[in-house]
Amino acid sequence: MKRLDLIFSERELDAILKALEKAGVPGYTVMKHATGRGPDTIVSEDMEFSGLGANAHVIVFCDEEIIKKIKENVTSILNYYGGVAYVSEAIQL
Amino acid sequence: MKRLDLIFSERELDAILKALEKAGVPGYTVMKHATGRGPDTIVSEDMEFSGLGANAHVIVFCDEEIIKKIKENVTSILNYYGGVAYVSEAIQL
Amino acid sequence: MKRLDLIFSERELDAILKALEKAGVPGYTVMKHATGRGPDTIVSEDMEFSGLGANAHVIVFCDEEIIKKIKENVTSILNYYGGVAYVSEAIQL
Amino acid sequence: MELNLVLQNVLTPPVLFFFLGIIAVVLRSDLEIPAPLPKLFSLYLLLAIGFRGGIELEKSGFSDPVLPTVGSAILMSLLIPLICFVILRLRLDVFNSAAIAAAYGSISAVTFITAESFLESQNIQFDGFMVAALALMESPAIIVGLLLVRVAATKERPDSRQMKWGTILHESMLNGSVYLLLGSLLIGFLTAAHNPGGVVKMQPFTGKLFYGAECFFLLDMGIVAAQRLPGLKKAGSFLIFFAVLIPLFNAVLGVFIAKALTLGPGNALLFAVLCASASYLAVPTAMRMSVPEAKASYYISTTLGLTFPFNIIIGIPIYMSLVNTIIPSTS
Amino acid sequence: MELNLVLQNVLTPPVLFFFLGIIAVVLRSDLEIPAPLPKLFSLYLLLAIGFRGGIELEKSGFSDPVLPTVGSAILMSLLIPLICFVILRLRLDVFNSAAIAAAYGSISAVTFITAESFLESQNIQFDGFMVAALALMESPAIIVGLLLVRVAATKERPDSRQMKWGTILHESMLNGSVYLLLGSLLIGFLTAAHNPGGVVKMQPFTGKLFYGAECFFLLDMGIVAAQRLPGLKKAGSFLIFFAVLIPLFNAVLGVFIAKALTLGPGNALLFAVLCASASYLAVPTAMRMSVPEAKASYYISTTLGLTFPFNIIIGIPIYMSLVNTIIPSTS
Amino acid sequence: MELNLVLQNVLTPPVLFFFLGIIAVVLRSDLEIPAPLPKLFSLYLLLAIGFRGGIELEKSGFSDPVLPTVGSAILMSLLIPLICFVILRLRLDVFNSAAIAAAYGSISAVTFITAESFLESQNIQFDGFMVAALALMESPAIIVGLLLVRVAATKERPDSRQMKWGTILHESMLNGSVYLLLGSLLIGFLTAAHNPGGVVKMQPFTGKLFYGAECFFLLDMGIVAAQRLPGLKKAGSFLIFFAVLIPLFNAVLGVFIAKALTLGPGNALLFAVLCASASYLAVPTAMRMSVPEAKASYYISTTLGLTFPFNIIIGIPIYMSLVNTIIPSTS
Ligand SMILES: Nc1ncnc2c1ncn2[C@@H]1O[C@H](COP(=O)(O)O)[C@@H](O)[C@H]1O
Ligand SMILES: Nc1ncnc2c1ncn2[C@@H]1O[C@H](COP(=O)(O)O)[C@@H](O)[C@H]1O
Ligand SMILES: Nc1ncnc2c1ncn2[C@@H]1O[C@H](COP(=O)(O)O)[C@@H](O)[C@H]1O
Ligand code: NA
Ligand code: NA
Ligand code: NA
Repeated sequence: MKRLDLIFSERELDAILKALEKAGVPGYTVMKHATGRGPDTIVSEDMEFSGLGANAHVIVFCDEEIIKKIKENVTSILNYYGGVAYVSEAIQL
Repeated sequence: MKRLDLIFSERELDAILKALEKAGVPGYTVMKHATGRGPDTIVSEDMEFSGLGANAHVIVFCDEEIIKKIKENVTSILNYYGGVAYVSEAIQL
Repeated sequence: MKRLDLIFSERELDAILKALEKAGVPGYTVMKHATGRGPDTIVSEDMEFSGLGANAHVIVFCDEEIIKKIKENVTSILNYYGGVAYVSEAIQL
Repeated sequence: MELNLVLQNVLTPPVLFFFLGIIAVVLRSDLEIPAPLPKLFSLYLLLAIGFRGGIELEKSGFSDPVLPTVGSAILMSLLIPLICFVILRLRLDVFNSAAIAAAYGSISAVTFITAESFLESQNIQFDGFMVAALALMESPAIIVGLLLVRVAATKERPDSRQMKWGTILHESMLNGSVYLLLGSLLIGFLTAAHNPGGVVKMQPFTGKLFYGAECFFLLDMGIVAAQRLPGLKKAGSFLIFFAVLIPLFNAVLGVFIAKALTLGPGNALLFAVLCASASYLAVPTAMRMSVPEAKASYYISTTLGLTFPFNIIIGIPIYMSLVNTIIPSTS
Repeated sequence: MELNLVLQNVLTPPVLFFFLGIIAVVLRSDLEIPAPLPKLFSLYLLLAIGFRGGIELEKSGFSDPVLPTVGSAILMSLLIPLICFVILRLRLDVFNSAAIAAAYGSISAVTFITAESFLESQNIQFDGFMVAALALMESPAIIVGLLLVRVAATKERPDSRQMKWGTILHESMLNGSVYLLLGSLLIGFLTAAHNPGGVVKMQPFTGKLFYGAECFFLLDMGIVAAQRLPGLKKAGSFLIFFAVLIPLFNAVLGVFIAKALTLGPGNALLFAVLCASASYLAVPTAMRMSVPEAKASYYISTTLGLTFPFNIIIGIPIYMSLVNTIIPSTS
Repeated sequence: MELNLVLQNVLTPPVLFFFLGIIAVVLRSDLEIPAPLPKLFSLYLLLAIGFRGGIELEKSGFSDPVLPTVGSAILMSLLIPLICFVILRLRLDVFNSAAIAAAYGSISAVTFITAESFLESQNIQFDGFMVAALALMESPAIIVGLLLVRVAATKERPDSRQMKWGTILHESMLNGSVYLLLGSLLIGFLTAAHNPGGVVKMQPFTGKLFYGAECFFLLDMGIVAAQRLPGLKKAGSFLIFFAVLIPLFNAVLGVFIAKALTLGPGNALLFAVLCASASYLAVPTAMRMSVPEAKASYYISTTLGLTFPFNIIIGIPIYMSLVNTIIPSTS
């Protein structure tokens, strides 16, 4: 099994989840209120009040085929709006 | 070393932590307020006020033997109440 | 690519981020409000009001060389103040 | 006349803010009240309702109308789950039926305070001791629900999962919202009895602020309820009908019992609302823990997605005109 | 005299708490107001401003000074972004220019209420209907900003990213803070018209508590603004000048229009403040979604890191003396 | 008589809600007040205590009873850590001794306001300027604690970890809660002096709401304290005795000094409570940063798990009867 970690602005959460659902993921987990720094923007907690929101960290455990299906849609969103996506190995307990 | 990721409803946190302690984990980290979707239920942030709570994401770094000890107890809880558990490789920095 | 997971007290966040920046990480993600247990202290959510804070979970995706640069500074902080650091493999989606 | 009452109910701030929340979801506005802010209002309202109820209870004592009314309310919270269980079993398994039944036997505090606001805007009098009825209807309904599981699901549960009495009492009495409500009731009572100055000093917090906080919370409840509604579609038309018709049925039952108790119109409405409303705080939390076989989306989308808005918007005025019809006004 | 006004402004609790927040950051204190607590105050203030504005609007009706004033305010929120866009294009690309321009066309509710507090501390009268102007200046500025992107950036955007009218209207009208402000305004209006008792019962929450909550929020805004300031340095001196000079320019424009509208000094100040202030809530949120090409740090560090503190601390008294100079007092 | 005072203290809302929190933990209720809501109340209370204290200080000026009292309070916050350090060194290392000693030299604002509520419920007069003593006892205790580490632990710390004066001053003066308290005190003072209208407008927020917010926070503090108690068992019987006996000792000391200062019974109680109470906000935060060698569970479970509830529940009435015994009433 694979583990996919996506980190991006909360504002894109709906679009990303839609892309994941379309690829047929068996489930996902979302952790909001993450902050951080990318190549050029800093996302800090103290701007959350403004509605700009912080980052979301999404974890998906799924098969390799689904990762392939996810790839195109998700990377196009991340390339436009920013964010990172990494895949690693995971074995069900 | 191994890394164990557990994601399940916050309501079962005490039971899971008890099972981890019993297996002798050296430590663990808990992130509450995670949301997500499994095979049939959606867990959303807006129900947190009700006391139903959201999901917890638990991370454990430990040896392989402890993973084996954790397995039985934890999977029985997850099978009954729902949730996922995955193991991956990790090396101490 | 490598994935680095750091977990430690929120109070040390500034020092750790400084060390990461110094090593030239391309970015990082911070999740605050994590709780947990280490070898001898329990960190619980209900003490957050006191300013003691909870734990921070920092994720960094970067090349192996940067991991090496990070190592010295970060482990010296973690050894003094507590906390854990693990490295695993990750491939960009 | 009924329509007029509905309109008068709808044009009060609490109901208007509830609508504002619903419409935000319908129009896909990104308005959100992030966790745990709604929890703050929920805790505050339970504390304030309990504290004020305790003060009123100390004033009224346990003399005539109080004990019979509270006793009847408790009986209703035992009876309603049984009726609901029988109906729900027509279509659902034991676990889902018991969980939903318990929710309808219990109460919704926010529905209750909206009914109080409605009475105030209509200048109809009611008694503070009704809060005692509210506070005491939660636990029995949970107990009945869990007992139903214990009795009816023996075959379907492995021995290790048998419901124990300890669990049943713990879940029904020590559930966070039940505990806070009952505890604040007791504190209000003790304060009124031994420290009247304390009552006065609490007044700005538990009294004056209450109406505004209620409005704020109802804004959030509108958002939450509207987001639960799609879940109901999945649950099927049986549960949709159930979530609208059972409150009406329970309200009628409630009004007749209120008549038998010779309650005035204000108290009668509150009694009917207690019967008609369903719990989305204490009961779901208890069921999630002890009856994980039941689908949370069933008991939440019925109580919160349909019964709650139904009661808030048109249930309360309908029950009021029921009261006006069935209980002849003495004034 | 100007200095005196500045001092009188600075010695009010809201501005003092704002300073306390700024100094906390400067001295590297670890004082923090963790999320989502600032959101609670932000939501509360929008709700209360809207609700109170609605009540006042119902009182004043739409007779003479109201409609022309609100209409002119809306015109200003269409005109200012165009002026700003032209200036910003001297140095910035279309996306950044449009986003910043929209922010300056829109308003800052906290600056507005600080101006109200200032007027109250000076015993200068103003009208509640000005809140309607505030509420109606947000959406037009967003629409202009997005239209500018649509028109000016056709070549730079792939077809799939063309701005659609649906998106433009959605982002401008259903943005969380715009929606809450307009919705609360409507609820205040309806309540005042149909349920005067409700107005009285809301008063402790939306009225009495307001000033203190404003101070608490300004403490946080001081922290947030001071943390945005370093971002401005990176943005360069062009934007630093812009963020101080444009509010002054817009305020002068505002005062002359206020004079043409024959507004009294209180209303004239509020009108000038609406023109001078820039949005860091609704507009950035809308731009982040629909113009991701623009750098968030540009439109946030200008509006929040510089224009906001400038207006709060010395802008308001400066605009007041502008009003006193340009509009001859009739009393 | 003492028992009677304890009972009268226990039957006030703040203490009753504190009990409700403790009992929730004891009975394993799932009642919880999720982070960061307790922080909201903690920030609010510090802001309100400081602001009100500043107003009172401006009223009283710095004439006779004020300066000597505040001066003596500061001296106590320097002296008590030294006494505690000597005692703690009997069993603990330098780091733990210094950290705990600093905590007991400092104060607990919530214990102080509970004592104020107690005095009000007993109709005993006290002065607002005592808040200045409260605000000025935090930093010195932290400084003494850090100096003790610097002096006594030279061998045990590598050079790179030597405590610098910059760190010591930063941790003692710019700690979030110290800063907010002192800052609000100053703002209250300035507002009272230059903008009396601002004082009136803050009153609903910082004044009226205070008592209820205090109760809500004490509910949470009951939960938190009860959860710290098991940690004390691990810490051993020496610290358990310390956490009960030292407050008593410090209170006796405090009452005698209050007598020497010829304070009235109300101010004398507050003075004794300042000496007896221990910090679980500012000091632990500072120690966690600068003395990581000390075990957080030691200085938190003593101050928060035992000394705090001891003071709230029976300490205050005991100190009151001490005051009544030692200081002859003049009335
Ligand atoms: N190398 C990285 N490691 C971990 N997180 C990252 C990294 N780069 C970016 N992020 C996260 O992704 C978010 C959005 O990235 P970006 O849009 O590239 O600024 C950042 O705010 C970080 O939280
Ligand atoms: N495939 C998955 N990947 C990531 N998280 C998952 C996955 N499946 C389930 N989860 C998480 O586990 C929680 C409980 O799962 P379940 O009880 O199976 O609905 C969900 O709410 C998700 O947060
Ligand atoms: N073995 C472990 N697995 C996961 N998290 C850990 C582990 N050990 C420590 N932690 C986390 O690191 C934090 C600080 O650790 P320590 O300072 O060693 O007590 C703990 O509160 C945990 O959140
Ligand atoms: Na019911
Ligand atoms: Na403007
Ligand atoms: Na002390």
